[in-house]
Amino acid sequence: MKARALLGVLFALLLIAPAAIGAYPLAVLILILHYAYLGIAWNVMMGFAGILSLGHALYVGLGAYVAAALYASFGLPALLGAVPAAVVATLAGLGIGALGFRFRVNGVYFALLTIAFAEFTRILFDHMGWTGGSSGFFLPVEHGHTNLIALRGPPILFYYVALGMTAAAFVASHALMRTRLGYAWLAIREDADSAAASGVDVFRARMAAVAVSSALTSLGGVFYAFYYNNMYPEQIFSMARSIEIILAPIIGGLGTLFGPVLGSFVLTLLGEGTTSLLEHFGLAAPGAKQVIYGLALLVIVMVRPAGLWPWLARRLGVGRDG
Amino acid sequence: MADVLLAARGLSKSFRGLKAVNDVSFVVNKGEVLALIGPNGAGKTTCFNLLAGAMPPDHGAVILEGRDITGFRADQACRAGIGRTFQVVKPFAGLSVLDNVAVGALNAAKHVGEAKERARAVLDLLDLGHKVDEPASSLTLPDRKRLEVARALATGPKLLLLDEVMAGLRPTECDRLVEILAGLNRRDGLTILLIEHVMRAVMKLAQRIVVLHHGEKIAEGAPEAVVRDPAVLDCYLGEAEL
Amino acid sequence: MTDRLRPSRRTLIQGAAAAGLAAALPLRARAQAPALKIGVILPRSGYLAPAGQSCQRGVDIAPQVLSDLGHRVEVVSVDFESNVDLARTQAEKLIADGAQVLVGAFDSGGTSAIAQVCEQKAVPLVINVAAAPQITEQGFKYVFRNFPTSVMLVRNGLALMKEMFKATNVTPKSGIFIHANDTFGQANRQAIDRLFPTLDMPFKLTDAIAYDPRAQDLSVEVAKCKASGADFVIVTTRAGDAIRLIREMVKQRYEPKGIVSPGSPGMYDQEFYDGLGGYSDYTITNLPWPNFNAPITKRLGDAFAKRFPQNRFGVDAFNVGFTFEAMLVAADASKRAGSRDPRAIAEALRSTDIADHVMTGGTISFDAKGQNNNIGSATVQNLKKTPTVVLPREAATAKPVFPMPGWRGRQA
Amino acid sequence: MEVYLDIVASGVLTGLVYGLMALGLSVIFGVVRVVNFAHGELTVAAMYMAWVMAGSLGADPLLTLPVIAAALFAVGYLLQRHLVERFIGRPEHEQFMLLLAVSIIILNGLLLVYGPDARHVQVEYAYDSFELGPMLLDTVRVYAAGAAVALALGLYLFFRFTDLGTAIRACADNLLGAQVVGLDVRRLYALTFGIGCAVVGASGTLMVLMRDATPQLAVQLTLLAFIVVIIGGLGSMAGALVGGVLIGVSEALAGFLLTPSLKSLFSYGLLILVLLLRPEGLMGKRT
Repeated sequence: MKARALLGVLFALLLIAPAAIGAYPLAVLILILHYAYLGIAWNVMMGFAGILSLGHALYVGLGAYVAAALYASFGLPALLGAVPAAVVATLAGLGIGALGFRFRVNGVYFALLTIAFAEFTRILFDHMGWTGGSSGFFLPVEHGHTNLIALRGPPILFYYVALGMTAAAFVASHALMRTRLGYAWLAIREDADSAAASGVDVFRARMAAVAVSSALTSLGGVFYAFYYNNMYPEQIFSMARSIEIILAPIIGGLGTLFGPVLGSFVLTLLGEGTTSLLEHFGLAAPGAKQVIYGLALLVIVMVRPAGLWPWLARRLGVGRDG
Repeated sequence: MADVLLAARGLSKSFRGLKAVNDVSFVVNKGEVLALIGPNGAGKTTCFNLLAGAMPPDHGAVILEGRDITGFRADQACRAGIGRTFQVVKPFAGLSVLDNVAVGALNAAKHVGEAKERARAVLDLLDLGHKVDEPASSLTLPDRKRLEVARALATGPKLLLLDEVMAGLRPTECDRLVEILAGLNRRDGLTILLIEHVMRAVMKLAQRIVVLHHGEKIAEGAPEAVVRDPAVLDCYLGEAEL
Repeated sequence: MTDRLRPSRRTLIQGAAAAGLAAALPLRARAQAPALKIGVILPRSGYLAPAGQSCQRGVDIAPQVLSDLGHRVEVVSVDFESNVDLARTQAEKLIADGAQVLVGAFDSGGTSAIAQVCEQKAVPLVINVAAAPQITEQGFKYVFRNFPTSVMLVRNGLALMKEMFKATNVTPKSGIFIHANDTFGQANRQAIDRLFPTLDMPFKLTDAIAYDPRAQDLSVEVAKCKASGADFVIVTTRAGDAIRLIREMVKQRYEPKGIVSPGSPGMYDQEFYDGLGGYSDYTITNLPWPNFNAPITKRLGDAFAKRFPQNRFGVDAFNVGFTFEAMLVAADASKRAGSRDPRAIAEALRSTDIADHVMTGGTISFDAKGQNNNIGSATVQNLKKTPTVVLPREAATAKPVFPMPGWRGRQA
Repeated sequence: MEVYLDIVASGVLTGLVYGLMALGLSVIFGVVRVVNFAHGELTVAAMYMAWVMAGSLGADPLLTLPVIAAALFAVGYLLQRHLVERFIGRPEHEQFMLLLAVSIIILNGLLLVYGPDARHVQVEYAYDSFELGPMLLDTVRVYAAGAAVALALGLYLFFRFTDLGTAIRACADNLLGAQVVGLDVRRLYALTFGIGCAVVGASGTLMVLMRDATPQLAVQLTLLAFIVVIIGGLGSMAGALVGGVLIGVSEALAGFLLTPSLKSLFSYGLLILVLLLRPEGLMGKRT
């Protein structure tokens, strides 16, 4: 009950936030929500089903490129383009999953497999003339009108879209955890042999996790495409993005519902805050911020390896799944 | 002749040329408790793995209620009606005791709510009812053993495979578990196949015994007869001398 | 070309008048005039850091030089860490902090991201460096680019090659184009594919080779060039890969008549000279370059030398020049508008007409899409480890050396 | 035909250098079972050390190699003792986060101190090539390739024939057994991490002869080292070299016959194939 009340308050605050804050905090909030959303999506695979993916940028990129290309070529609005985007990303995910699981590629090896596929795709897109290759893909900028269906409009539109996506993903993963499938995932995460002996079809459940995760992630990519209006394979498929995606859920608390959200808030604010502080003290040398950021990560990982949320939840006296 | 629940026919399995199970056949009748015994390395657990689908046999067949389930995966075997425990217990450490058992119960339940009900009932039966909300990782070894049995039982098996669930229990705990299992067998007609070293449990529970040695079946019969079988004594003595 | 490089008499008079006027104003009045707040976004860390920091040196000396020219500006600089996500939030931050015009961002990806924000906020963005043609084709109204698109760069670059063949009476037989397969490299490739057949070039292009700028090893790439038998190499590099490319050519004893870039970074960076020593000489980049005959360039150079005695203006000239010019363009617009209101500045930017400026080319003005089409290029050849203008003749401080001498006898 | 000879020869040399880069990663994973995600950063740190020493002492990197290897040994030992040790046996993502944090700190620390520009060490033989029949072999690469083979051989002999090496192998093969017979596993792990880092130090020092040091180089080095050791077999010294050569030659041929920008596509393709068909790597032990 307490957890629900807290969540309600947070959601209400986020709903009215744009009225109270300026454009810059709003942009930061959009970024936080975007990565919280991607974190939730990744968490389905790693946090729930225990499948480590270090190549989630692949699904972001596929979602972004598919939706953007369909919009640019056929004028298909973003919300409709999201469907084929999710289909393509899901198929890619299922393909990688099927190969990996059938051939029993586990743990770090599976993670490396996901990196390999993401990099492989990056290089392919670098050479794909139809989407501009490595010189990038650009969407036209439109003026004045706001259109939710096409995802065209001012930042506040994107803010509410990001908020909506994050809230929906949160509720969806909360609901999923209470289904037969959710239990199957948790069981597999804890012990795949025991899960199988308990009647869980491990392969299918894992494939389902990959499908849900890659589909959700690709929708984040659609958001990215229409928010930034331009994409380069080198940036959107990059390993750096894959790593960025997994930071928030791990720092927040793997396998918890609220972890990715908390992690995204903490990390983004840490980054922005450090920048401001360094500037304030005139220490803003290139690299200084990232060193401090790295040190902070190190401390968090050393002190709270299970993430911040389980610890905070105990402090607040709410269930760890929050 | 009683109804046959499970028939193992000529099961064989080799690992890198070493025959872990060699042409083993036996049947488990409906409603009976059969014990599988033998010295360490006799191939008992491998035999279980073949029956429960953890690995496919090289040769032979597994027939459950007249249906060939040879080569089924573990989850398929489970759904077909074989519930098993692991010798080295494998609880879902990060989940609560209740959720551990609910995972198994989902196999037989229509929805999560029903599975939890069922899990609660099974946990009560195994004296774990007061620990439903604790994380499985916090349980003591005897409790983990019982949790393992509860999880397997919750899948609603026709045949329960128990792999050394008495090992590491104190005599009183052991007797209590024997009592519970005997009750399940008697009251609900649950068929049980168990691997066990604790002979006092075997003698109390088992109606028949199959003895494996070096992957081969060397004896089969009523408990009193089997423990006097010279071949059986020989294999255990041989082991003791080593 | 000739006219573009010479400051016209009109601009000289204007400049003098402006200076005189500034001097004539009472000090107090000048002090009271509020400064234009320029937000600068550059990639000072991350993989674009070398270029970002080079541009930043232009930012650091700009306020003083602009003040001498009668513009009062206050600069707020931020680093977007070569990360597009940050480019966007940092642009929002600068605008929230009161920046009235933004300048940036060296990289096309970052620039596009910032452009979105500027468009939403109706705050003008003056691009210092970013060549992706699409940026001024996306339909932005508040984006102004005083930098050539890759098509313009290549067109000027190829024209200068012809001019060099004429000046030296040497024409190569066949050329090969080798480029980094990144944003800029591929844009160059498209431009070359399109332009080469139309420009009546005196040699044939046998092949185009794309390579991964992150590749650890370029030996195969060079072997492939060598095997093609081409005696002229057109290169588009990113930065450090230029060093690897040349080093590999030396090792494989591949000696084409010339190595020319149509405007990419790499061969006029300090690290290029440090890394290759004498082997860096005679390589050529055809790109916009400061017009050292212009007084304002001298001024900028002096300020640079004073502020950064460790660095060479002659080397940073491209990044510093364009970055400074972007700030000049912004300050000029604000002054003409008589306002620091971003919308008013944007309006004024549309009618920009600056004749007295740093880089080669004609007056700075923007077309309807916000693109300056008057930017010229010069042939900059490395001579004695110094980028030296060798063409066009009017701006040249030395004669082009073509064909270039072989590797033997040089010292690293 | 001559061209192909050249291409393959250069692919082999490059591949041995790749192998050299990956050896340290392989040593550490083979024993401690921790994937060192800060591998590239440590390599680049060694490159900067070589550059600093070349600048201040005018010392040829080949001479400062032992010093840098020793320094990196200390770094590795301390890293294992104070940070990595408590993450042994913990979930992989936690180890990943830890080493990611370490890598962020090293990379940006280098940027902060030395700036982003490429740093170059000048040696007399930098531009020399050997002529071998019709082939031209780059002197520096021949040195580095030779060093790679020597290092791999040295490591092999160390692990095979010294008491310490045998003890370390015991930890790798059977951790429980090693503990039972009373080996000080914590110390052995720290030594192994140290040795792995010393190899990283040696390879970084040699690398600086071929590639200029920049902080950003680190990320690519880490990825490349991964590809090489996965293909060759994590934990196998010969595997690292074999993996390197395989990648080097296939990249060289792909680059020559197709287009060079596609060549890493082949590395990743090879990586995917090996992961699927032989996840323990070509020379790795089946587990």
